[in-house]
Amino acid sequence: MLAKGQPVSVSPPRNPDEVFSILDEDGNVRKGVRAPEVPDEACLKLYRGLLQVRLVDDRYMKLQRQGRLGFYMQSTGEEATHFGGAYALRDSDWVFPSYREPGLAFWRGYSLTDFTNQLFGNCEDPVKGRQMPVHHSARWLNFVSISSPVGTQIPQAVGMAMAARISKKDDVALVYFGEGATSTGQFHVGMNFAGVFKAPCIFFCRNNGWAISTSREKQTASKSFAVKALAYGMPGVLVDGNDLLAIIAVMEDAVKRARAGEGPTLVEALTYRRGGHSSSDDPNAYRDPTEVAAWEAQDPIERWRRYLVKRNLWSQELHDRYAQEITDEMMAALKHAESLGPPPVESMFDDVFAELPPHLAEQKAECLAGPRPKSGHGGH
Amino acid sequence: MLAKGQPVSVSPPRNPDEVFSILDEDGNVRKGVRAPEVPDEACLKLYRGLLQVRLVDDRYMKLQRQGRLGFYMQSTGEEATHFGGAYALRDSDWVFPSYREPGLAFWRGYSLTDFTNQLFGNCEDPVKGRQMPVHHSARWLNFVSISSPVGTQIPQAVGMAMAARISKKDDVALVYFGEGATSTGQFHVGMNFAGVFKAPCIFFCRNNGWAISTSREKQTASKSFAVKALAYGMPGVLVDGNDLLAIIAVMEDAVKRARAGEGPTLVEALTYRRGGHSSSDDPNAYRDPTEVAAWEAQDPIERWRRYLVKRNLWSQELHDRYAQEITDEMMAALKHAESLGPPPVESMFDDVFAELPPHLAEQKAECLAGPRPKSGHGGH
Amino acid sequence: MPVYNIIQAVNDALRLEMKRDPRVVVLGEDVGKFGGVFRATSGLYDEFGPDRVMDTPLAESGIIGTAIGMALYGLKPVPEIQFADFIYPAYDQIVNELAKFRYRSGGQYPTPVVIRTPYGGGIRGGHYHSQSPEAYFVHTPGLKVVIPSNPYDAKGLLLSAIRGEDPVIFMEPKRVYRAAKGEVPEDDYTIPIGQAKIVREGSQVTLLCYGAMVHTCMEAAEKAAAEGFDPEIIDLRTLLPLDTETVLQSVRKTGRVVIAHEAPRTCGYGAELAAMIAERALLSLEAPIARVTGFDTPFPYTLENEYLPSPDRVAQAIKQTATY
Amino acid sequence: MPVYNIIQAVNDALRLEMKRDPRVVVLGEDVGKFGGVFRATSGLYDEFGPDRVMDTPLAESGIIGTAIGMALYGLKPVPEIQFADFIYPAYDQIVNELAKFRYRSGGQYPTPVVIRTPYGGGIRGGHYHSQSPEAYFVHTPGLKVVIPSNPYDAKGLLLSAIRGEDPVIFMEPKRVYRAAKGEVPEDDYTIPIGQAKIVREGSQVTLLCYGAMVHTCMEAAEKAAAEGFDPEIIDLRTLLPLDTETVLQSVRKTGRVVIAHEAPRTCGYGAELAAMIAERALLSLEAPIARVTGFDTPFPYTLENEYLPSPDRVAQAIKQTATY
Ligand SMILES: Cc1ncc(C[n+]2csc(CCOP(=O)(O)OP(=O)(O)O)c2C)c(N)n1
Ligand SMILES: Cc1ncc(C[n+]2csc(CCOP(=O)(O)OP(=O)(O)O)c2C)c(N)n1
Ligand SMILES: [Mg+2]
Ligand SMILES: [Mg+2]
Repeated sequence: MLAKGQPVSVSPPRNPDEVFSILDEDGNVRKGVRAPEVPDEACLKLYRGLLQVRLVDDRYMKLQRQGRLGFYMQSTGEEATHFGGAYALRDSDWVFPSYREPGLAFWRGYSLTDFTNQLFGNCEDPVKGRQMPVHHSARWLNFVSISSPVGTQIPQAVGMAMAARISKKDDVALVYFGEGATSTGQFHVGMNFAGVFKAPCIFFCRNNGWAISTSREKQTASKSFAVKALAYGMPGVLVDGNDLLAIIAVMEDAVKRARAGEGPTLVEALTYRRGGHSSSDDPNAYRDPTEVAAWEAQDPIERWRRYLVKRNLWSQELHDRYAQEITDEMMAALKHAESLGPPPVESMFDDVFAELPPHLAEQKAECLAGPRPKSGHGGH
Repeated sequence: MLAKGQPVSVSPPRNPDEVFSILDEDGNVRKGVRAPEVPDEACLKLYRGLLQVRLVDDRYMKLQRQGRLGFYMQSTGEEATHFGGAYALRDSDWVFPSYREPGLAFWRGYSLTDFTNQLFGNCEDPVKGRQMPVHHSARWLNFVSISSPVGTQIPQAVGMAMAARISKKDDVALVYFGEGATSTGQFHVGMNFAGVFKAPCIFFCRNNGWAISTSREKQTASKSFAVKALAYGMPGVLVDGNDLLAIIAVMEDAVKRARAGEGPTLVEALTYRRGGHSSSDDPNAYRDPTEVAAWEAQDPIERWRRYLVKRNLWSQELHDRYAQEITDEMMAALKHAESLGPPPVESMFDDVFAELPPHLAEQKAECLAGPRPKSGHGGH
Repeated sequence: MPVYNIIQAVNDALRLEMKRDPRVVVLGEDVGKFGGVFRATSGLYDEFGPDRVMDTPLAESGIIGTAIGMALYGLKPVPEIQFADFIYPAYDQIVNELAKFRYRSGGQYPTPVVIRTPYGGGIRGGHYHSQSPEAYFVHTPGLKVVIPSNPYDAKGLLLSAIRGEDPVIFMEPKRVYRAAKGEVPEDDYTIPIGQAKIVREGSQVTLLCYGAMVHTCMEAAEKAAAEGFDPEIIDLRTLLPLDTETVLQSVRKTGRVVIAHEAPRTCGYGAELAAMIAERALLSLEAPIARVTGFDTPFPYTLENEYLPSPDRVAQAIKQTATY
Repeated sequence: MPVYNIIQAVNDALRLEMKRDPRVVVLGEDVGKFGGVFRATSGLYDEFGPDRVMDTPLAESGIIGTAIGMALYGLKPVPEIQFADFIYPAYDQIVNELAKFRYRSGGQYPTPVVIRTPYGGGIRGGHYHSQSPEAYFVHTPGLKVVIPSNPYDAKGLLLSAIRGEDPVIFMEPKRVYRAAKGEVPEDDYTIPIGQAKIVREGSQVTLLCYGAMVHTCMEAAEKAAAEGFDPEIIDLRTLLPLDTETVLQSVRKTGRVVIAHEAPRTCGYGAELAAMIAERALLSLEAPIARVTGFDTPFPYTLENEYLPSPDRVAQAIKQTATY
């Protein structure tokens, strides 16, 4: 459950064990905090984005249950973390996502068509049916290929940030991971390199309380995850992960510092994984459902909606229009994706190397000539 | 250079960035600190131990230069770290050393004969000529086999400590490593497991300022190494690594807590690697010799000697007797070790598994039957 | 006798051995209350408590590193790596430490750790939930590598592995985790490590396989048999140490060899089998040794059925080799 | 033309390419001011500064992980792993990330990282400074594996590797780092990856080798030649992709094969060579393929000369195979 932090300055140095928050549960800006200035239009775009993630998750999770989709991972309850990070960046910055931030991709312009084709691994899948569902990659958006091994993207993001600095560009890297990932060697090594090389990299830890069935207490004995920043000589900030405005504030600060050459920041966003780990998981086998209910009352979209209401930006009509647009787009994407066949079997041998080496050319010939499964495509 | 810390309580919580010290450079106990009570006899045994490491290092380094020994690593200037850790343990506790703590082995009873035979990899080498010089192993002393890969011993020590707890024994683990090792994934993962499982494990970081040619500043951006403990919910203590009494105090405290089930501690001992990394290294290629000179003035043995003088325990005569005994023992060990041949070639196939499997039996026969080098033994 | 699938057989072996030997402990990600993502440790936490069934932080190098330390102190750890694809963070601990501990300490410090891990494709897992990394471990002196294909063997081999004194990589074919069912005695029995098993006698071609591929090969053999071919199938069960004798006897009889595995071809375990046979039975060979394997690409997602050796591909190799 | 050893040739190639291409950066432990523990990056720090020649913290997974990130952004990183024995902490980054990045992203994200690392025994380094892990990488789709045996090839192959678009494991035979000397053109030249070289023509036995073993095999050939034998020696230079044609042509000519490598035998690269030959040239084979290799034990310290394939052991294999 979210500890009620006192509103304090977002800028470090601050106590990394204290939650920074701007909006209270009713969507009011807490007294004494300076809220970042988010223009009306952006506020609504953010709302639409949050809504899109929620609707897509609901629909595709159902689709998976119906057996029409091989696998799915939802991020219900964590949507604010996607957009708070995405909002603070400019297009030339890079993101290194984990598997639970579709909003990050949507914000940068990833279409529902690409998204859905990837889930189906069909012949228009941007990654050519090579990866499980939810492992997107969109180079044209500086959205780096998602990988299943937990934590590997962390030093990679640091390397990209170092490369930007070396290349005298002021692009920054933003890397996402769950709190479980902080236990990997990769987290440590990436954070340490970033500290030493003052890499313009922001480490975004979605602390959603669970790593599959493993609770946060079994993951580490430290009080917060943000405090781990001290081990690397960088600031750590703990932020209310269901408070989009607070995340934006923290991120804008971190991005500014990174871009100015002042080094990396670790952001911990305290939130909760309301659904199962993935479509293969049954969380009732290991946790108390009342915990979930308590977090439902803290819904990040509802909090943002209340804020927009206070700003006179929200209306039911607008909401319905967004929902309709998203649903239409999604249904069209789905229809399209389901209508497509698998990638051609020849494509299996592409992209191992820049050019097809002789042994793969032979194996490709062997594969094409040999007996082949009646239905190679199991994408649906 | 050693920062002059104020004497403060050894027990956590304390500021992990402040150096704890008991003896000043003249061997006086600083005002306001409670020094641990080390009996006279132990004081002298510790002195003899420090001296032995110094004399052995000097001699064997020369031997290596003469080409009589394949490789050597000295620990000149860091001797106090070996004994401060060793002293606080009882025999049933385990140590997981790195390659730069011979004093730890000597204190627990490792003979100069075993030590020297290991260096020569001869037929009486306790590890059967299997490892490079300085990679000792003495199971009978709960002194675990040294490995070259940096940091791997850290989670192993934690596992041993967990096993002790699981087995309802109150043995503790003490694991040594250099400050360079804190950058490895192993350090992080071991520390994190120890925190979560409250393992009775003490992490002893010898911060000697250098990892081969890499200076401490290039290793991490954190202020101290001790502060890294906070990332794992355990106390971190920074101690003057050339002050044997302070290390003993810190270690006794950490061991007491570990044994009582209160969990792990990270100890950083601030010292300096006065010699090269190893006999293969030339430190003048990368560092300023004046740095070395400054640390020579902080010699841990000299500091301990002055303390013993204050306690009326030290005399030149005693010193000379110790030196003579050690030298005699060493020369005898050396003579013996150099007189011995290599391990028998058959032994190369032992200990891969508990029993020789068929393929190794064949390879052994092949090896014995085949052409063999005239002098298989290059141990000298 | 109860009918178990492989998961149940593994679970049964673990329970039996944990009851028998208090030194046996289990650790890994989600192995505790949840019982593992494949449920192989189901119920053990409730029965043996958190000291012997440990949920760990998310760090494979920590799982294996601490398991080594536990073994040094005298326990018998049986860590689980959730998917073989995620074993690489622990690679240094496995190949540089676990495999060499006894040797490098001159025999002082054995480290009998049995690493259980599900491996292989066929579950629509893409290249991060489908890999078959057995060759990496076979090439590492100091490790035994065991791969059962059915519940009976799984229980008997796992008990042998845990009771042994050596580190074992125990790879479980997740594709047939539930599909491969069979009678499994409730009581204690072991199957010696290092013994292959002829699962189909035949005269014409020797088919070498292990894990899930045994089922593929059986199906292939049926297809080929329907056309009058008569393959012999050997389930290797242990990859290291290999039961060379059983393999060579069959090859001397048939003069023809087909090897099947899911892992990529180049430098896979099939290479060692082929090399060994070409060294020791060259004059018996009447046809080139055929390898039916995964291709030398990362494991794909959509096209996994094209990637995996199918009964048809194996059957084709049988026929081509037999009629060469 | 200057006479260089392998270290100097590597150093020369790095300097040349860093001058030519501002995207090339070097990183690793002690590679900066110190110039690397083997001095292969000597002088580069002074010439190109700390942004392009980076001393890193002690973490191989960080070295490779950040190198991947740099490559994604468009740099051409050439990380050094101080000893091949210490590459395993980076194994996950290498086999799961570097090798699969282009493939898994549908071709969007190539990661042209060239990992340089000294490998092999013969320097009295025991099992942690002597390993030959090439087979692990050859078995990993998505990596090229290159091993030069002499200064001329080292420079030309390293330049090809850096200019290529694929990840390369570039393994340098440290035993002959200084001993193997030869003329090396000062200017720019490349040797294509994937081409073996016949370094001794012969008619009787094909000797396949790479790295330091090329020198051992040359010495063995001299010994055997003195007794009237006539081996052909092929320096493979690239292990993946293998120059199958050059190998097979020679085998078809000689009908006899000896393979030498330092790595342990079982599942080593020799297994793949033997399997490939047995598949494609079985009918040409007049004798069993012989493998002269390191034994299946960890690399020992004192007895390393007993462990390593010696000219005598190779010569014996030549003679036995030739007279089979
Ligand atoms: C190296 C590695 N080990 C294990 C897994 C299996 N696994 C997938 S997700 C996951 C839990 C991750 O938890 P967390 O980092 O908190 O992210 P969340 O799922 O909560 O978003 C595990 C153990 C993996 N993918 N990679
Ligand atoms: C995993 C690994 N990488 C690299 C090396 C090479 N190496 C040996 S010692 C060393 C430096 C260690 O420094 P530190 O941990 O500070 O210990 P110190 O030598 O100062 O006692 C390095 C890089 C190694 N042994 N293992
Ligand atoms: Mg989580
Ligand atoms: Mg050091």
